Amino acid sequence: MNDMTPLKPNDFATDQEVRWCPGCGDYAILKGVQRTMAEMGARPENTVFISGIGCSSRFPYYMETYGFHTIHGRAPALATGVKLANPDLDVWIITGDGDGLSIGGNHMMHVLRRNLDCQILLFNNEIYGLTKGQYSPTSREGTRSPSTPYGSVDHPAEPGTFALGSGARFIARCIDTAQKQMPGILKRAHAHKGASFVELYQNCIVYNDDVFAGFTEKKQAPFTQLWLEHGQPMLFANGEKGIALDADTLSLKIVHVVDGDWEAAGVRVHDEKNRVMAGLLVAMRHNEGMPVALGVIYEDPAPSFEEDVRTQNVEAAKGKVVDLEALIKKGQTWEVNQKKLREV
Amino acid sequence: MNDMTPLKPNDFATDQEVRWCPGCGDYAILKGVQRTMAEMGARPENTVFISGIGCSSRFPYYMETYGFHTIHGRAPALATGVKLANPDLDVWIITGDGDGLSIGGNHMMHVLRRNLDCQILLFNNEIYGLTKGQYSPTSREGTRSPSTPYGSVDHPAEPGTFALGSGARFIARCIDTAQKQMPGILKRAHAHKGASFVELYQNCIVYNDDVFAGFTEKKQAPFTQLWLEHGQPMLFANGEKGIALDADTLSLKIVHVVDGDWEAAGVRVHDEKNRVMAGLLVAMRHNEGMPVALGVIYEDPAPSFEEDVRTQNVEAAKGKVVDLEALIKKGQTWEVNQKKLREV
Amino acid sequence: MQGGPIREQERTEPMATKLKETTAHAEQREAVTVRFAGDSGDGMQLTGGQFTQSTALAGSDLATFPDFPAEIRAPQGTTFGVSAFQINFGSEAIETAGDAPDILVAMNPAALKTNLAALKPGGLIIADTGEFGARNLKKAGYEESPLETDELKDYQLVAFDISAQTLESVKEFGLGNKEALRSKNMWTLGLVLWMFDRDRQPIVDWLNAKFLKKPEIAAANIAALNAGHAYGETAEVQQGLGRYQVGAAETEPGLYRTVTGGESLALGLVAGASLVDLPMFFGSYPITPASPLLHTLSRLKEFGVTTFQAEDEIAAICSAIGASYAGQLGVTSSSGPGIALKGEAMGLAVMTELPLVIVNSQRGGPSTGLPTKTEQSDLYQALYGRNGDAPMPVIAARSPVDAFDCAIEACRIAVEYMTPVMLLTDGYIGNAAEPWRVPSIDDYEHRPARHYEGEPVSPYSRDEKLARVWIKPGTPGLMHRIGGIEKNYETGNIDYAPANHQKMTDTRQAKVEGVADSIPDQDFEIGGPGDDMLVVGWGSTYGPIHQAVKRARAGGANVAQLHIRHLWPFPKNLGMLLRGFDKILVPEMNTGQLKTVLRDQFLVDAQPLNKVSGQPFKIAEIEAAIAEMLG
Amino acid sequence: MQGGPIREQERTEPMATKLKETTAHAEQREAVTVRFAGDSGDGMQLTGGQFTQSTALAGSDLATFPDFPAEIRAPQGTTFGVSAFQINFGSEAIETAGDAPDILVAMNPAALKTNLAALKPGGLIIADTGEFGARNLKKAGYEESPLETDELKDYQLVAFDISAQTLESVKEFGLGNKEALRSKNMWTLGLVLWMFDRDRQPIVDWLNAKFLKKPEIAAANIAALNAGHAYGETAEVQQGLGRYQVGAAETEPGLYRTVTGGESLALGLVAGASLVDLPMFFGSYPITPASPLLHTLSRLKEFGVTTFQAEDEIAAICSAIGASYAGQLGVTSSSGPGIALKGEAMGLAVMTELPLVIVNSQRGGPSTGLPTKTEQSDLYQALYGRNGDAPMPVIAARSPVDAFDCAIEACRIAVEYMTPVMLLTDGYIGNAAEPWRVPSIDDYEHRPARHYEGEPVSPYSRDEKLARVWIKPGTPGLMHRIGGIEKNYETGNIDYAPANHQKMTDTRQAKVEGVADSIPDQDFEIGGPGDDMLVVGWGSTYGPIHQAVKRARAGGANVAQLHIRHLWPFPKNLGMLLRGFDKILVPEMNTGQLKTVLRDQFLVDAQPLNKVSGQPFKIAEIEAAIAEMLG
Ligand SMILES: Cc1ncc(C[n+]2csc(CCOP(=O)(O)OP(=O)(O)O)c2C)c(N)n1
Ligand SMILES: Cc1ncc(C[n+]2csc(CCOP(=O)(O)OP(=O)(O)O)c2C)c(N)n1
Ligand code: SF4
Ligand code: SF4
Ligand SMILES: [Mg+2]
Ligand SMILES: [Mg+2]
Repeated sequence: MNDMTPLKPNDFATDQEVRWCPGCGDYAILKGVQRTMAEMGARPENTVFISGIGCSSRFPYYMETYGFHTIHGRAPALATGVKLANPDLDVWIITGDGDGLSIGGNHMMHVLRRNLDCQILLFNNEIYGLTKGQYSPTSREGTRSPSTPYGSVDHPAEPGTFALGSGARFIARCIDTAQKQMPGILKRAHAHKGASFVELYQNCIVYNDDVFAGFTEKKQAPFTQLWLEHGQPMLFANGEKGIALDADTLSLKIVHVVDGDWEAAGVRVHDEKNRVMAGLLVAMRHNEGMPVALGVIYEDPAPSFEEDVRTQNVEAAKGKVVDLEALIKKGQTWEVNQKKLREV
Repeated sequence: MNDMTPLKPNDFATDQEVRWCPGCGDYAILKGVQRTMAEMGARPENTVFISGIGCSSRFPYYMETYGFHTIHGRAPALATGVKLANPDLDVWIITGDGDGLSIGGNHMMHVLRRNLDCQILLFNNEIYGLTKGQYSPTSREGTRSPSTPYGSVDHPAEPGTFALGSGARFIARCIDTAQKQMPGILKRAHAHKGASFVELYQNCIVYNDDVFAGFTEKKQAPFTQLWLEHGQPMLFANGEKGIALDADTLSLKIVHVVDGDWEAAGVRVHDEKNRVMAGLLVAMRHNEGMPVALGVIYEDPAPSFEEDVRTQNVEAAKGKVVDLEALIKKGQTWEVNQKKLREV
Repeated sequence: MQGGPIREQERTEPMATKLKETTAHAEQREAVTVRFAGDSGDGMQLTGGQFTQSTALAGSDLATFPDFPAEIRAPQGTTFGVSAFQINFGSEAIETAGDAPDILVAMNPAALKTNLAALKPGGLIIADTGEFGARNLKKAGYEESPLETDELKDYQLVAFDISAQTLESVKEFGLGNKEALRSKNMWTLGLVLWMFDRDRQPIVDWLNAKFLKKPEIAAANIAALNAGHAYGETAEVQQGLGRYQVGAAETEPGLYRTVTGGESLALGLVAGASLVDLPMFFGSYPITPASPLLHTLSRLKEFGVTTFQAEDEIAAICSAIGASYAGQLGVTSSSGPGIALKGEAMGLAVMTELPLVIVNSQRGGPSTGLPTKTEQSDLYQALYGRNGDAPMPVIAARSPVDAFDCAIEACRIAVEYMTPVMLLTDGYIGNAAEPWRVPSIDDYEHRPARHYEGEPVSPYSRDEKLARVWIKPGTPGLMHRIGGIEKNYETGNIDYAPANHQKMTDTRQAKVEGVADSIPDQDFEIGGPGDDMLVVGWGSTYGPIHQAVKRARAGGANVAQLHIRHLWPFPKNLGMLLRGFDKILVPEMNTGQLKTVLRDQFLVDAQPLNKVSGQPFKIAEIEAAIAEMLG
Repeated sequence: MQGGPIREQERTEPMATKLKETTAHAEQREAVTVRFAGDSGDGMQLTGGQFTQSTALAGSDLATFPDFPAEIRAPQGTTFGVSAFQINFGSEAIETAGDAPDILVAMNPAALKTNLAALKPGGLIIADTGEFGARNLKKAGYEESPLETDELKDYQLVAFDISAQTLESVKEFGLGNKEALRSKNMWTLGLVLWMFDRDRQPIVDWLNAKFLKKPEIAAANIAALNAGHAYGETAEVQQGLGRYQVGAAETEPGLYRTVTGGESLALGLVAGASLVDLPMFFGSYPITPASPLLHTLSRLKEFGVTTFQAEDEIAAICSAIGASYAGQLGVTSSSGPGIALKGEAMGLAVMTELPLVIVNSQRGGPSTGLPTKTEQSDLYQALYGRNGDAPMPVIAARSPVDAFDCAIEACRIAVEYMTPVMLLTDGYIGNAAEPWRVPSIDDYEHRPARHYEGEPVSPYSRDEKLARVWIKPGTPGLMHRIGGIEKNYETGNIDYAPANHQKMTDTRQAKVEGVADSIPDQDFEIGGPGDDMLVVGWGSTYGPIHQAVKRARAGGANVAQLHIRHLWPFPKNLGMLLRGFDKILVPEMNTGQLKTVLRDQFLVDAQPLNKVSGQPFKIAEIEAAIAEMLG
C-alpha cells in the first residue's frame, strides 16, 4: 500500500470469507467500522482489534489490521498489556453482551475504571449467538431460550449503567444499521483519550431477531430514538417532543414542544459532561414509553492509564543508572580471593 | 442451647482464637454483627456466613453459625448455590475490597443484578490486608504500597457507585467503630428482601492506618458524616448544615441552615427510593469537602432471584407426573421380544 | 419432472457407462454406511435423525456421527457451511459410524467437495443437480461441475434434480419457492427409505406431530417424502439406484429407543440424583459441546432439578459447590477451556470434601481449538489439572448409551465418598446416537444420601470409607465452619501443623483410592490373558477399537481388548491384567495421556497410538496399528 | 540487671546441675544450626537476616529457613504468632538449613513451645525469662513454666531476663518501655555474635544506615547489641554459654553476597529480559508467597520493567500475553491457586505461540491449603494442567542462587522458541538465603530477540527450531490475525481441517520437545553409572538430598544423585542415565509427581519418597530412605 493514497473502506477488509449468518447485524457494523477507518485515515499497521469469543468476536479476522481473537471475556485484560507495552497502538476491543458483561464483566469494570485509552465496542444482541441462543445478562426478563425454556428470571444488566458505575468517562450508543451516524460516533470514541465505551445494538437474526425492532424500526425511528448532540436540546419526534427533568423526583420525562419553543417546554440541552444526566439517559427504556438515547451520551476525559504508567516509569527511572552488574551486586558483599577470605 | 432463652451476642462467638492484628477494625465489626444477631433473635443453625479470602474473610470462623470460607472472590457465586438450594437459609456474604471488587467484581455485579436475597458486607479498608498491604481497587490515587512504591495511578472504584451500576437495590454504609448505628443498619439489610450491599469502612491498623480518619475521627464526626434517615432532612453539623440539590448541574451542595429552617435552606429530605439521589450520595467525597453519606442510602425492593427461580420450578412442575421410568422411555421406542423384532 | 438432470447425465460419456453397471436389485448387506451432506440450511441433521429412527425400528444395530459446521449459519453453499450426518447400520453389532460411507447424499457442490474423500471407492453418490449451478459450484471451489467431468469416475453417480422434483411434489400446497424447497430433505429421505425398503409411517406420524400447528407444512413434507419414495420405485432402472437389504441385528429382548450421548447423560444425571435421593442443582455456563446438557436439564424441573446459568464457569462450579454444601447434589458441566477455569474451585471441593459431579464434554484443543470437533485430550487436566495434591475420581463414558450408567456412577461415588468426581465424555459421544435397551430404574441400586443429624461431631469425622459427615446448614446444634485452608484431622478447625497436613493429605488420597473397593474388577472386552497383545482404550474410542480387535482376531491375530471406565482410581485388578502382556497398544484421540498413567501406575510398556485431528478413529487405523505391533 | 532470671534458675535444682555441665569454651565445630524464635513482633527475621550477613562475612557457607506465622499480626504471645529463623552454617558446603538446631533462642514461652521438638537432643536453649510470666505461659498453653519444671532436662538451658537486660542497656536514651524493648533482638544478636566470635561492625553500620533519620533509635540498638555482646563475655562462666568456632568454608574466589530466592528470581528475570534485549512486562496479582516478586520488580522501572497489578490472575496472565504480542517479554507470576486460574490463558499462549514466562512460587495445597508453607505439589499442574494437548517447557530452581540462572533460562527458551515457559520455585526457596558468588552478566550468552520485519510472511511461518515469526503490531505491511482457534499450518488462517490439526498438534509438540536440543546433558551431582542406587530430585529438595547422599556415601553406600532442572522437555540423555539403575528413589514434597513422569517417560522403576507436611525434607529422612532401599 502506498502511504500517499488514502485508504478506502475496502482496504480494511481481509481476504477471509465473512462467516456470520446471512442478515446478521454484525455485517453492518463491520461495514461501519471499515468506513470509519477509511474516513479517519487510520493506519492499518498501527491499529489492533482485540476480541474475546462470540460471533461478534470474530470481527478481527475481517479487519486488515492487526488482530487478536483471544479467549472468552478477556479481551480488555489482553488489551491492557498491549497498550502498556506500546501506547502508540490504536487499540479497539470487540466484545459481546456475553463476552463483555457475563464472563468478562470484571475486566470490563477494571479497564473502564483504570481508563485505558482504547475503544470498546460492545455488540449487544441480548443473546449468546455463538453458543446457539442462550439468554445473556442483557436479555430481558422472561426471555425464552434453550437454557431458559420457561423464560429468564434475572433482571438484565444495562450496559451503559454498568459502565458508568464502573467509572467510564465516555459512553455512546449506536444501532447496527445506523450507518449514517456510526462513523461519527466511532470517531468521537477514537478521539476520546481514555476508555470509550460504545454499545452497539446488533440484531441477531437467528436467535433474537427483531428484539430491538421496537425502537430501530425505520418508520418509527423519529419517535423512538433520541439522537444526542452536545449543546443541543434533547428533541425527538421531529422536534415535537423533548426530554425534560423533573427535579423533584430526579427523573426524565417527555414534554411536548409547541411551535419549536423547546425552552418553554423545559427541554434540557444535552450536556455530555454531566454524569448524572448520562445515568438518566442510558436508563431510559423504550418499553416504558421513553425514546432510546443514542449518540455520544457522556464524555468527560481524565488522564489515561497507560499514560500515567508510562509517565511514572519514566519519572522513576530518571537519574538512575541502568547498570545490571551494579544491581545484582547491591547490598552487602564480600570478596573471596585465591580461595582465601577477605572481607570488603 | 435452649430455644426459649434469647441468645446473647456472646452466644454467636466460636471457641476459635480470633486471629486479626490487635487493633484491627474487623474486631469491631465482629462485635457489631454478633450484637445484631442477638438483637434480631437470629437462629444460628439457619444462618450461614460465606466469605472469600482476605483478613475480612476469616470472619465466618468466629461466628457460631454455619460458615464457609471459600476461595478468593467467589463467595457470591457459592452463596447463590446455597440460597437456591435452600432459600430458607439466612445468607451473609463477607468480603473485602480486594475480594469483592478486584478478583470478585464480576460475581458481585451478577449477584446484585440477579438480586439474590442475601446480605453482602464489604469490609473496605482500601488495601489488601492479608497479602501484606498492596493497593486495592478502592485505594486512592497515589497510594504507596509494596506493589506501587511510586504511588498507584489507577482511579479507584467507588463501591456504592459500582453496586448501583450493577443494579443493587439496597445500599448502606457504616463505619467499623460506629457500634451504635451498626446493628440498626444490618437489621435493615437483613429485612430487605433481595441483595443488600453494605459497605463497612474498616481500619487496617497495619497497612492503611487512619486512611478514613478524615471523616471517622470522633470529634469531627458531626461535620464529616451525614447519617441518613428516610423521610428526614439531610442535615449534619448538628443541624447547621444540610444537603441540597443544584437542579441545573444535578449535583449536591452544602447549604447553611439558619435557625433550624432547613426547608428554607433548600435541604432535601432523604428518599431511600430515589436511585439517582443514591448515586449522588454515594459519590460525595470527604476530600472534596462533602460529608460522607452513612446509613441506609438506598432501598427499593424487587422480587428476589431465588424466589423467582423457586416459583418457576414449582410452576413448571405443576401437573407433570414425576416418573423417571417414563422419562427415560420417552420418544419413539420399540420392543424386541424373544430376540425377535416387533415394532410397537 | 423436468428431466434436466437426466439429460445432463446422458451428455457425459463415463457416467452413462457407470449407470449401466449399477442397476443391482435388493442386494443383501451385513452393514451399510450412509452419509447425508448438504448445506446447513438443508436439514441434514433432521434427515439423518429420522433415518436413524427408521433404522432402529427396522431392528438394525446402528451408530451415527453428526458433523456440524463450526459456524452458526455459514453463508449458503460454502464448504464451511456443510452439515453432514453419517449412519452405520447392520445386522451385526455396530459400534462406529463407519470408516467410509457406502452412500453419499450430496445436496450441493460444497457437500460433495468436502465429503467425497471419505467415500468408499466405488461408493454411490446421490446428487441434487438442481443445486449444481455456476454460483454454487464457484462457492464450493469447482471450476467445472464434477458431475460433468470425469472427477467422479471411480464412484457410482446418480444425479438428478431433486430440487425440481421436490417443487413438483409440493406444488399443490401453494407454498413459496423457498418454503417449498425446505421439503427437499424429506424428498431425499423418501428416496433413501425406498432404497432400504423402510416403512414411511413412523416418519409421517412424526411430521404430523411436529407440525401440529402448521398442517400444511406437515402435508407438504409428507407429500415430498412420498414422492421421493415413489421416485425410487419408478426411476429405479434408469437411474441405477441400488436397493439394499440390511437385516435386523440380534438383540437382547426389551424396550428400545435411540439415544444420543447428550440425552443419555442428562437422563443418567437425573437418575443418579434420584438414586441417591437428592434434588439436583446444575450450575453451568454455555459452551460447545457441553451446552445441550444445560438445555435438557432446564426442561426437567419437575424432577427436582434446579438449573442455573451462571456468569462464567467459575461461578458455575462455585454455585454447585454451594448447593452441595446446602445439601443438594451439585453438578457442573463444561468443556476444555471452561474446565480449565474450574480448577481452583475443584481444589476447594477436594479440600472441603463435598460431593460434586463435574462433567467435561471434551472438544478439540488446546485453547479454543476446534470447538465443534471431538477429542479426548482433557484426561491430563482431569487427573492432574489442579494445584497441590488434589486427588479426584475420574470416570469416562465409552458410548452414548454408556453415558447413562457413567452418570449414575459419578453421582454414587460423589455422595458415597463425599468427593468431587470428574465425568468425561466428548463431542462425538454427545452427538452420536445408538439404540438403547431402556433399563428399569429398579435395576440400579438405590443408595440414599444421608445428611447427618444428631449429636455434635467434628465436621471432618469420617466413616469407614473415610467419607466425612455431611452436615447441612439448617441443622440445629451442628453449626460448624469449613473452607479451603487445611483442617485439623480431629476437630476440623484450621490447622497448619506439619503432621496434620501430612495426615490429611494421606487421608484424602486414601479415600479416593478407596473408591476402587466399590467398583467392579476390570474385564476384557475381547480375548484375555493368553493373547499376544492387548489394546487398551477409554472413552469414545471404544467402538473403533472393538471393531478393529474383532477384525484382527477374525484375521487370525491373538489380540485382546480392555476398555477402562474408571480412570481414577483404576479397578484393583487392572495392573495384574496389564502385566500379562508384553505388547500393549493404547489408541487415544490425544498425544498419549492414558498411556502416561498406565506406564506410571503399572510400569508396563504401553505404546501410544495417537490421533489428534478432531475426528474419531477409523477402524482401519487401529487395525493397521495392531498389525504393525504384532509384527 | 535485675537479677530475676538468675534467681529463678537458682531456685530450680535440675537447672543448676545442667548449668555446671555446660561451661565449655570455643568449641570447634564443622557446622552449627541456630534457630531464633520469638513473637512476630520480636524482629526475629531481622535478627536472623543480620546474623546471616555476619556469617557470610565470616566466610562460612550457610543456608537459612525463615518460618513465618500464617497471620499478618497474630496476637502477641500466641503459638500461632511465633516467627522463627533458622540458619545452618559451616566450613563445609551447606545446603540445607539443618535438620535440627543445635541452639534455640526462645524469646517467649510460645516460641519455646512450638520449636522445642525440633531441637537436637542436648541442644542449647537460650530463653528470655522476662517473657515467661503467667500471661504468656498461659497463652502458650503452659500450666507451669517449663524453665522451672524438668521438662527441659534433656537440653542445656540458659535462661535469664533478656528484657530487663535490654531495658537497662538502652536506659540512657530515654525511650518508652515498649520502644526500648524493641531492641531485645539486637541485644540477643549481640550475645550470639559473641558466642561465634563475630565482628559487630557491619551490623553497626547497617543499623546506622537503616535508622539514618532516627539516630537515637540507631544508637539504642547499637547499645543493646554491644550490651548483649558484653554480657556474653562477662556472664560466660556462670551462665554456661558455649563459644563456638566455625571455620570459613572453602570457596571459589569472587565477589559474594547473600541472596534469597525471591531476590535472585527477580534479578534473574531482569537479567533474562536484558539478555534477550527486551523490555519486561510483569503482570501479576498478589498472592503468598509469590508477591515479593511483584514488589521487587515494581522498584526496578529503570531497567525497562513495567509492572501491572491486575484485577485477578486471569487478567494478569492475559495482560502479559498482550504485552508479548506487542513485542515485550511478558512475565506473570503466582502460586498454586492463582496458577490454576491461568490454565485457560496458558493454552492461548501455547496456541498463539507467544513468548511468556509463568513463575509459580509453590505453596502447600490443595486449594488455599497452607499459604505460608512450602511444597512442590504443582508439578502435575505445570506439566498437565491445561485443556487439550498443550505442551509447555517447565524448569525448576533448586536453590535461592539457582533461581537466578533458571529465570534467565526461562526467558531464553520463551523467546527462542516462541512459547510459554513455566518456572517453578517454592516458598522455601523464596525466603531462604545463601551466599552467592555474583556472576558477571557477560558470563551469559546475549541472544537478542528478533521481531520480524520485511516481506509479508505467514504469521505461523517457522524457523529451523519450529519457532514462529514474531511480528509485532505497528510493523507496516505485516498485518495479520492470531487467536486461540486452530490455525492453518501454512497461512495462519483459521482451519478446522483434520489433517491440519494433526499437523499443528505434532508441530507444537515437536517444537517443545526440540527445546531439549538447546539444553545441557544431564549430569550426576554425586556418583554415577556404577553405583547401586540413584536418588533423583528436582527443585528445593536439592539440599537435603545432596547432604543425605553425601552422608550415605560417607557411610559406605554406593548411591548416586541426579537433580533435574529441565522438567520438560528432559535433557536428552536422562533416560539413558536412569536406565542404568535398578533402584531409583525420588524424594518429593508431594505425593509423587516427578515419579509419575519418570516412570511414564523412561519406564524405570522410580520409587517415591513423599513428604507433604509443609516442611522441607530433613537430611535424615532421606538418608533413612536410602538405607532402606539399599536394604
Ligand atoms: C471459557 C469459555 N466459556 C464459554 C465459551 C463458550 N462461548 C463462546 S461465545 C459465548 C457467548 C457469546 O455471547 P456474546 O458475547 O453475546 O457474543 P455473540 O455470539 O452474541 O456475538 C460463549 C458462552 C468459551 N468459548 N469459552
Ligand atoms: C486465587 C487467589 N489469588 C490471590 C490470593 C491472595 N489473596 C488473598 S486475600 C487477597 C486480597 C485481600 O484483600 P481484601 O479482599 O481487601 O481483604 P482484606 O485482607 O483487606 O480484608 C489476596 C490477593 C488468593 N488467596 N487466591
Ligand atoms: S448467531 Fe446471531 S449474532 Fe451470531 S452470526 Fe448468526 S445472526 Fe449473527
Ligand atoms: S492486616 Fe489489616 S485488615 Fe488484616 S488483620 Fe491486620 S489490621 Fe486487620
Ligand atoms: Mg451476544
Ligand atoms: Mg481490604
